[in-house]
Amino acid sequence: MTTIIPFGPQHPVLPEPVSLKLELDNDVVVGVLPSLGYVHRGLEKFIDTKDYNQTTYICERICGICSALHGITYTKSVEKLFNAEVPERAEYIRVIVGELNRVHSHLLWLGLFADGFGFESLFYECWKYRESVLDVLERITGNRVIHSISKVGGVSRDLTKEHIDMILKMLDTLEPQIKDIEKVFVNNYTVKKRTVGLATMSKQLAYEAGTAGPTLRGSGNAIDVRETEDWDIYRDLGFKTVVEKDGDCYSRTKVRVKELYESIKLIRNAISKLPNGEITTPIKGFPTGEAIMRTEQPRGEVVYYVKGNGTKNLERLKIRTPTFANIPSLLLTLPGVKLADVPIVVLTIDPCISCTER
Amino acid sequence: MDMNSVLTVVLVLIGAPIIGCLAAGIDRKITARLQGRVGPPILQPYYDVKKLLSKDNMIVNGSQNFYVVVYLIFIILSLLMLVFKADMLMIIFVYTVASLALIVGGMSTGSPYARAGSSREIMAILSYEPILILYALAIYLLTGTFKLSAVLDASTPILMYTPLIFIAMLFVLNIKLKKSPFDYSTSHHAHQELVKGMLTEYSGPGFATIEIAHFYEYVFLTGLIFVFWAANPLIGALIAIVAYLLVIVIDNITARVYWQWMLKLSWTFLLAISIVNIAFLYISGVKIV
Amino acid sequence: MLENEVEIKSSSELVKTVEGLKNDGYRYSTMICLKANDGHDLIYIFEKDNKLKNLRYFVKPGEKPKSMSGIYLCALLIENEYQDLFGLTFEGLAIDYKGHLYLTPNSPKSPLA
Amino acid sequence: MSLAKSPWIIHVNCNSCNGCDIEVVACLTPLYDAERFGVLNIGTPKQADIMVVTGSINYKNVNVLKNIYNQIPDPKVVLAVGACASTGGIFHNCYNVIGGVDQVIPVDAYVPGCCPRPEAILDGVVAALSILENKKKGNIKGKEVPLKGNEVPSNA
Amino acid sequence: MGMLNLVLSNISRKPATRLYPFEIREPFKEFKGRIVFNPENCILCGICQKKCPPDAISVTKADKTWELNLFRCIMCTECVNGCPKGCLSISNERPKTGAKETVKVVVPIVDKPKADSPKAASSKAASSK
Ligand code: SF4
Ligand code: SF4
Ligand code: SF4
Ligand code: SF4
Ligand code: SF4
Ligand code: SF4
Ligand code: SF4
Ligand code: SF4
Repeated sequence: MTTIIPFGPQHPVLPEPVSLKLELDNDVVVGVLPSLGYVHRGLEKFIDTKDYNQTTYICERICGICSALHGITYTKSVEKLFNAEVPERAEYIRVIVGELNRVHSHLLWLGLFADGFGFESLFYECWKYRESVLDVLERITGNRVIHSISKVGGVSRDLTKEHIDMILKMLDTLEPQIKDIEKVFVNNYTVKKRTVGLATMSKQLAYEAGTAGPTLRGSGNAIDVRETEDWDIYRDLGFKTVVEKDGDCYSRTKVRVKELYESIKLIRNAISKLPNGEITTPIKGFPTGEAIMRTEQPRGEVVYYVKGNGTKNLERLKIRTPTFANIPSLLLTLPGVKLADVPIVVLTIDPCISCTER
Repeated sequence: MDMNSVLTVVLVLIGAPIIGCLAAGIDRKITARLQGRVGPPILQPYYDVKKLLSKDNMIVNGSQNFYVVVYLIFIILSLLMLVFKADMLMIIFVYTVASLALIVGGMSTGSPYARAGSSREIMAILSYEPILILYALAIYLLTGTFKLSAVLDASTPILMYTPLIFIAMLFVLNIKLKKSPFDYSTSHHAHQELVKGMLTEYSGPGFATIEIAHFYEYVFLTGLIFVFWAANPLIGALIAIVAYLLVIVIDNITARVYWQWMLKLSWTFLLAISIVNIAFLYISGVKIV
Repeated sequence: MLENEVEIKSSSELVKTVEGLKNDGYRYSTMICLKANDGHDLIYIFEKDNKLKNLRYFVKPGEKPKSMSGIYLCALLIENEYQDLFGLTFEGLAIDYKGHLYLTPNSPKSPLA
Repeated sequence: MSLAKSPWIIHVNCNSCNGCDIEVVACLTPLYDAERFGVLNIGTPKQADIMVVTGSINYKNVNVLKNIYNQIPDPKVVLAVGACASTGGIFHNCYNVIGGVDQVIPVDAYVPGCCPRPEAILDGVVAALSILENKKKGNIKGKEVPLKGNEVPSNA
Repeated sequence: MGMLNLVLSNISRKPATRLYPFEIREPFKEFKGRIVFNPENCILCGICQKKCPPDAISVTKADKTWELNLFRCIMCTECVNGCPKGCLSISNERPKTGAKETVKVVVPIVDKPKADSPKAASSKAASSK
């Protein structure tokens, strides 16, 4: 006997409005049909009425969690259209804010994930540490969550000496705190009980299902856009891709925890190498041509396609977000798991429906 | 019924919810402090109940609140029987009826979450019931009767001879208080994959009744722990309080597990240690007086 | 023109090329749809070893392009999206939302077309 | 005073970009700890008093929103958090956006910002408390909103 | 047990909670709270209106008003950077929670003899109009 249970769109452990129609055989999922559209706004049409500068702000609001990286990717793609050379200092500031963004996003995810298996105090612990990152971001950019740091041609605010000291100090306190929560995620008996061996995807399957980010790297694929030539800065900073082999929820968690350390290292390196100089370069005229820009967001690779036609409005803007790439993998991993595990499995892809649907 | 018993009944009826309410409030406060935050006032559960009573009552069918009342009555009954040192087996039976009433109520609402939560609660009953029975059996072996009065009148605490059953009972306490790692059928403050589990469809006064019943239940469950050292009520109360605090701490350092895991745990480990304990009592033939 | 772009002329050639790419170990990244000369341009983006490969295919007005979801399952989401937004119809979709992936009957029809 | 001491909220994410959502969740976490006011994030509308809505309304989630609103027992208060929920914000002209929350259900208090600080959201919750009390005293009922059809066209 | 350590050290420390609204932390000086409009030099050119992504500003030349819908503003600060006369600035104070608020200001035109005093009206309205 199978029963259909609607999961979402409003569900307390899923902060995201996605609706899954789950077909259950006793306690086990046998079929799943995602239903989307609860946050579809129609942002790709924004470009018809607003110019390419204003579009930056809408791109940041594709999603509030990796907002800084959306803004950075968009502005970088438009700069590609202009063939513009952005001052190095601006690029470094983008990396610093982008990586701080990743730290806050991963801490946020770790917390929500803990909440997914009913571990409230761990959830609170993660979010408590996250606040120090937000405080720093607020002081750098003027806002806690939506940073508006990147603009076409550079960045909107500069880093002062005071800011740099504050970032370094924050990282020094944050690192041991991450070590503390890492111990729980990696060693706690009940946590392992819930995550080890759950929703395993083989290397091959994760690759072919087109997944992105920690979902992909958790299955042993060392693919990270930060290694590509689009972001040559990262190679100077000694970036190393984080990979875990097992492909289950546990290794996806470990990827994210290790990426926290990687990001902290990147921020420290970027600060030590931070060049002096301008933070913006003037951009004149209107964009023409086509460009594709990819960056690595907390949840995986985002692809921006922009096409300009010589007017102030872009002709086409298309965003392939990481969750969009990861959702099909749910169709493969959900059948066979228990109902109690559904939120956990859904959470391990770190779903952000608002960018999926735009 | 003499005057004294009437007085006791009245005292229990009034006192138990007050103690239970305070216990719930202290639980929330301690939980908050363990999580590094300030937390609600101690009287928060009282405010919650008062608010719920003043809200509109939304029901999906007429019988759901009937089951809640049955639940409340049987919880009170089992508590009274405990206070009046009645037959342990009867107490367990009445208590189980109370739990079943809540499950039937959850089932009757028809919401898929409530159904799934209710069936998980059945699993919970399946896993703790044998331990409770063995607990009663241990009392029988030690005193020659199921009557609690024998335990309470004895001068030696039964904990001396039932340490393993005591450990098993701590797990039962954890399961019944619906604390992590066993908070899968419903939970008090945390939310979970089943929304509010079997209590999803309750609102306003109906939900308030459940909360009040929970207050009685808190007292009843800690009472079961108290019995382990009833010889000296002070030590007994202390043990009950420590057990309660222990459960709160465990709640904060574990994730929620599956009911399958709980069932396995209780039918293997908990049952095994309880049976070892019983076997020891049976073979050694110790009696307490 | 994008880097590494190949122009595809016919629908059968497209299917063959995509199958070839899959055998070569390419990942399906995404597909982009643009309005062009009354019809639509589809740009298929594939990735291998962090390099992109783009296929451009022109969909004539009224033509029903073939779905790639048989080759790459993950193509189904983006193809359903374009059914919603551009009013295209893809043939052979693994799960077909029939133009209601995002939009409800009340919403505007094919808003980007 | 009983209502004001135990406001249970249900958080409804409509068209939000997640910015507001994570700030609403941040309110519950140790640094802001809304539970100091007795706030619990309850998962089911039937036990909630305050509906916290983030994001604007679109044609698909409008019925979810109305449905949840109808399920909350009286007295109830709706709190619109963020520019999107208040006026449609930056998305107010998008084709699939109907507008702010007040286009379809009555809203009692608005929280400005994009995204609003947790402090601003706490202000909103505190403001909602007295509104709850007043509604109880005046026996003001939320009106039943119809589920399907006549969505207000985007004009705000 | 890593978690046991964490929770026990939590209980032994002061809670991390900021006791808002009883203790209010000073907002950071960098915080973008709200847009402040100084009508003195405004020439009603409307650049701010054109630059504003969510159309929160409306400038009406005919009745010389400058209007900002605080509940639609997303604090992107495009208008601040765009204003040729430097009339707009960022304050680290945020708008009040509660009813929707629109700032409507009648602007004294500079090239004409100065109006007696800039009439600033902060009108609170239940709906944004
Ligand atoms: S993936 Fe999530 S956090 Fe990132 S931009 Fe999208 S919605 Fe925001
Ligand atoms: S995964 Fe998507 S929705 Fe989530 S933060 Fe990234 S871009 Fe936004
Ligand atoms: S965000 Fe801007 S372009 Fe998009 S609909 Fe709204 S006003 Fe229009
Ligand atoms: S108000 Fe701003 S942060 Fe909040 S949902 Fe809307 S765009 Fe996102
Ligand atoms: S200031 Fe510039 S944009 Fe404004 S009215 Fe004068 S010329 Fe036009
Ligand atoms: S920024 Fe300048 S060119 Fe662009 S819309 Fe505004 S006034 Fe026109
Ligand atoms: S800060 Fe941005 S959103 Fe606010 S009024 Fe200025 S331009 Fe508009
Ligand atoms: S505020 Fe500045 S930009 Fe706006 S109308 Fe006045 S002068 Fe022009």
